[in-house]
Amino acid sequence: MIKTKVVGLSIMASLMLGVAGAPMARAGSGDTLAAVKARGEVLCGVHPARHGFAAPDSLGKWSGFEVDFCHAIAAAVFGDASKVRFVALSSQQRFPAIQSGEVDVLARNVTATLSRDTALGLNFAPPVFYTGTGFLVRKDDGIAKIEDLDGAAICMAPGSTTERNVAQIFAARGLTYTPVVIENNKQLVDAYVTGRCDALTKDKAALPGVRAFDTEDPSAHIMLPGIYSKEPLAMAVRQGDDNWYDLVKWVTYATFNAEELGVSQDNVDEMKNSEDPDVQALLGVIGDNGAKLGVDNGWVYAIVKQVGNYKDIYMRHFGPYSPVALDRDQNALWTEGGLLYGFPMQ
Amino acid sequence: MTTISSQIATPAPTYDPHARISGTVWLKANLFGSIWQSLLTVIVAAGLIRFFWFVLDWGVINAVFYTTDPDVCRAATGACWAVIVEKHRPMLFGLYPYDEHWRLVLMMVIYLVTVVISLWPRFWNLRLLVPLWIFATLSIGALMFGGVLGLRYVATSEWGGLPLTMLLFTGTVLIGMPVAVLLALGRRAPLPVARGVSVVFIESLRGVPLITILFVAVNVFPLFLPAGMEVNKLLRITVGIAIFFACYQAEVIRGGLQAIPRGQYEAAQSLSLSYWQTTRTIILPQALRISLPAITNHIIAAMKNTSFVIIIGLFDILTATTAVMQDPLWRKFYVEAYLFVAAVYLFFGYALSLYARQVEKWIASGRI
Amino acid sequence: MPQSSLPDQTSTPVISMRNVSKWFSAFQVLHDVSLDVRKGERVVVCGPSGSGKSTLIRCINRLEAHQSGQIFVKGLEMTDNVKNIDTIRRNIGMVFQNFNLFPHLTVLENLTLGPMLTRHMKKVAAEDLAMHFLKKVRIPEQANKYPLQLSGGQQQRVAIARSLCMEPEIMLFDEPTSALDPEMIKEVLDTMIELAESGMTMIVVTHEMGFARTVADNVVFMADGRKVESAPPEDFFGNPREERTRVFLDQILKH
Amino acid sequence: MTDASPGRSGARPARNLKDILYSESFRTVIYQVALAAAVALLGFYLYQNVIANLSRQNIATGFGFLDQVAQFEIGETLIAYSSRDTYGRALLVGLINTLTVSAAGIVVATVIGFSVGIARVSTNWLLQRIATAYVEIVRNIPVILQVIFWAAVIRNLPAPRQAIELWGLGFLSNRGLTFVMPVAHAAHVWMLAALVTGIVLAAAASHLAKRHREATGRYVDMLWPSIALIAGLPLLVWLVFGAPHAISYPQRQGFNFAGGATISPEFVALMAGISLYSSGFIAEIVRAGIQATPRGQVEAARSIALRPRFILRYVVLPQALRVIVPPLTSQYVSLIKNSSIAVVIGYPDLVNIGNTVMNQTGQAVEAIAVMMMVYLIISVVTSLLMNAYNRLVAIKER
Repeated sequence: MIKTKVVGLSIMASLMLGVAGAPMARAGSGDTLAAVKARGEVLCGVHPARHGFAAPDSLGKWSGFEVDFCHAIAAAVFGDASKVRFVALSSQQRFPAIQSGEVDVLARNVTATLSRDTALGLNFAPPVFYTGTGFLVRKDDGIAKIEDLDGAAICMAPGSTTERNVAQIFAARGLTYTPVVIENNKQLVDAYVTGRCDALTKDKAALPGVRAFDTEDPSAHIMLPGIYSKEPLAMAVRQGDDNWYDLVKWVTYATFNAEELGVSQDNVDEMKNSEDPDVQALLGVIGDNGAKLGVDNGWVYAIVKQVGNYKDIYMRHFGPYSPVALDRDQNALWTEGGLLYGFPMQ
Repeated sequence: MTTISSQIATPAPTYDPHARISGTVWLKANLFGSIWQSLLTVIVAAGLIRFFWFVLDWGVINAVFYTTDPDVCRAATGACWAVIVEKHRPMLFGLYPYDEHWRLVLMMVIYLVTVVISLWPRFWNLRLLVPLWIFATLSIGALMFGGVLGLRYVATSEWGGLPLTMLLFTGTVLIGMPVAVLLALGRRAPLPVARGVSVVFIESLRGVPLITILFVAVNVFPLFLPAGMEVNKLLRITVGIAIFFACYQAEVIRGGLQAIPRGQYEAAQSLSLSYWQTTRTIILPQALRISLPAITNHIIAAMKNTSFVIIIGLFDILTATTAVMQDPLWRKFYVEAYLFVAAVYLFFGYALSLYARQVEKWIASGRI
Repeated sequence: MPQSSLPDQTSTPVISMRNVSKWFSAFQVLHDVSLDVRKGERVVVCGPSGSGKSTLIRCINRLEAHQSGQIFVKGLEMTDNVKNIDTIRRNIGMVFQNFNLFPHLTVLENLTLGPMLTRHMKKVAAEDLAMHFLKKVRIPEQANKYPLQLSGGQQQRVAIARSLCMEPEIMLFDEPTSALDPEMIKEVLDTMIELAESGMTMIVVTHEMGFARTVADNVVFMADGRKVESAPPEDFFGNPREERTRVFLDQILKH
Repeated sequence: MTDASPGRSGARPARNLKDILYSESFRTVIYQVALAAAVALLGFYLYQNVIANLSRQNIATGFGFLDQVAQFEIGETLIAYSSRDTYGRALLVGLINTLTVSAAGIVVATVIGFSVGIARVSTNWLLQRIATAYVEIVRNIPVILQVIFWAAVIRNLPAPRQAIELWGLGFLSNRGLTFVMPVAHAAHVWMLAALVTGIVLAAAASHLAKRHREATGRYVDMLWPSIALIAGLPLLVWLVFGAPHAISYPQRQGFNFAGGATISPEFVALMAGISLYSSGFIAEIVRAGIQATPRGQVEAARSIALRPRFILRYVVLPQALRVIVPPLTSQYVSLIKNSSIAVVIGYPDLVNIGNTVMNQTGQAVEAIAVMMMVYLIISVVTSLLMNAYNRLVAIKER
């Protein structure tokens, strides 16, 4: 029996090593766009519960900033923003899910980094949200800056860029901390709220949601000021399918450009009659942008009409009257001092 | 034959429960045999009384049974059972669309009725069971998925709560048992290659934690499929748990197979029965009867093991409860909520083991 | 090894073993055994324990595979050809020392299993057949009981009936009475005697010398895997040729 | 087994094709070749798919990532580790944490399990009932629920500032259990050495006493001398070093405690959950073991006037252990495997760290393979030890 166990062990070992040591070769690419069209819906990987970005309400309906970008893709492909199926993914599951084709696109707080672009076999669309590592702390702990966190217990999710950023931020300042790393988001937030940790670290943009929805008294918690790292959040697709990548990329730009050209959800029908050739090209009145991407020429019209331009989407979820109010800061158009710069759609 | 006869011969009871003994004799024998005994009894009884008083005090006298206002609970010194009343729907049904919860209730009724009927020997006849299961499968499928008869479509990613636990459990047993039987037969097969394959399979899966198998089912398995092919995640997870369960169950069944005397095979051979005929009519019926107690243990373990899906984010009853306990207003009453979930598991586990005991009695009396 | 056991009758034997040898790993259990059994012949095999007599008859329906020599049953050679094995087994019934009834099936189910599965009989027909043979072994009233509810003697009679339900031409008995209490031996032997009187071809491994004396046409004595002597009972008991036979008979008949 | 040695059958070689097709040995070979081919084909097919999928998407493969810098910190480490170490070392930290929490869990589970198991067969009816209820409850609640429950309990303890004080010896707070600890001193190493020496000497002395008894028939009680050796030697060393008694008391400082030693909440919750769960099974194993020694054995031992202590030592224990040890070992293995649910509450065990590594590198196949291999090795090693033990204690039967 032992012998057989050992044999089993070595067989499994060689299998695993064989898979891992296989030579790399580029193979033909799959056609995601065709697959999506055939299926009739876009499979969009989203965060299971991140207020402002993606969360199901008590009726099971998904809403959030990233959810809307999924809707935008569906609007572009089908002319119907509702043709999306949301797949909630934990941080551990997100990359295998996109790699294996379980989802067509990842709109799940993915920070675009070099190693993810290369080793993970991902392609990143332009960032839709610029943020950085943030810290949520209890007000009465008297923490005002990062140095005050020396020796603190800090709750964070495993495998996030945040986990690495914190290590660097603290090492650079010669500070120590105890990481409490929990994958399950509910357990993670619970650990902070109950006081297991002195600070909760996540993307800065995600913290107001935690404060608003998960704490008993939101005013008892504050976010540390300052930005400690670059976290450009972008939609990601598989490598090896350039057509699909192009579509996701231009859907992103389309929301930027619509805002820049003043085309919003409210006025899109009037703007269809605009004399401006840029607007005409954007809305498919002239040109064949849609055909080049393999979708209907009215794709941007569908996006703006059904989902909105970038500003519409942003204000819906982070506007001053939303629970997760956030200033636009870098997430403003380049014309307004922000970082959003849509490539020309010619 | 010895094995079967030892099954039938019930072990001699240590004491005769029907014998009338006087109370004092019983007390003396069981509680106050010696000074040390008596001392022990007194200490234990004192502790027990304190414990039960605490339970009564906390769980009944000072408890809040119904309120929608968490502050009422906070003010009370006892348990807040109101949290279960308030949150029972998300706890029991998870992410399933709120307006459609009635479908889950109906599903559970159909499920439980079907299972109870199937477990009753009186109804063991294929002309009843086959249509029943076809009806149950179809109606449960229709209720859970929707998309027919005007029911709204609900994707498997939105399933949750107790119905999900039930489906995972049922799927595990229904898929796992046949696999377990095949693996056990493989391990006892006259063909060395079949033995080798079964052994490697069983031992390598038994050597790793269930979590890693779930990781494989969720994260790695899709990579094993050709591009464009997709297997539903819930199905992958169910199959993963089922195969894990099957590897343990296979070892139990193997024990039963080993207990079958060689003469049974020889008698079957002399009647010119084929390998599969022998296995089906002679060997398996006996092996499964022999290993029934251990099989039951693993089936109960399979029910408990479904809770591991919290690690991969499936919304079974436990995951749903931890999620509900995120509500900052009710967070404090986690003990009550977890006790409720524990009670659900204890209830089903107890029901299963009671049934198993009944089956053993039926076997002993030759009814099945 | 002298070919003395070949009978002088001219009819072809239903069972013919020629120079059969068998090893259990390095240990040789059968040494060049040859044996012919004619239709209707009753052969009793006896010998000390471990002499290979059980192995001998188990080779005939291939519960054990022989490794050299040849075995013919009704002219068909027993090789590892699965078709031959199947045909031969259908023609041979076997009764075991420990009965080997199926404890999870009723007596009736034990009897109908073989006919239904291998002879594809209808259930009703198989049950009729089973009741017929249960009456023959005189326990029709036990049909719906489970084997373990019966006495040892009754169980062995059920086992005989089970074999008969396959309507074999040859019956093998592997020490059918040695697991039985003395008072039950008789009822089983009586059944066997009736069977013999009906003309069944039988090979019986047994220590019941009385049975051998009254029923056997031929008594075979085995020792150390060899066929030592084979003779009609009157010669075998009255005037054994070999010293080993004499010693054995002395030991077994003393008590 | 249906048929004996099919490989050695066949009195004579087959004569024609039909004979070959119908021969049992040929069929045996064919079935096996078919099965082997099917398994190999399936394996090859899956392998091909993985390779195709990985390379199409340009995903990194191989175990090279083990040498890359991890860039993340780990909350609890027993060996030196910083974010500049490699993924390989991070995984090693995780493995050591797995083994640590398992070892602690095994000790606790064994102590509770044996106590409850003995209570299960107690003649005291009340105690027996309580033990039974305990076993039924802890065994039938999913272990993961128990771990989450304990994690919640500990998180809901007071914050360090309001920590519960434990008789001046330590504090219980939502940061775990902090307690007094002697300040590290060179003497401690020597004391440990003295302890080991004491155990060795005690064992040797007992052995000599046994030889003496066998030679002369006179019994020398070695119980107290052994205790004296094991406890006395370290004590002596401690005195020689001048009885260093500096003790570090935990003090509230900043967010947490300074000084003393701390066991993290995750460790406590995980250990409590998995060990209580296992203790129920161990109790049943112990009960079965005790009941496996027939009464007649004890009576026989009494009839030859053995002292109670010897009855336990030479008659009851050897027989009970033979029944107890094999299932106990597999219970230990299952406890080690259960420790992997650390990932739910955030104790940095092998799976939790592996999880991070999987996320950072994106190499799910390799990271999961590493985890599975490690657990597989642990269980194989355990069963090897188990087999060795079984051979040692096996009753010689014919």
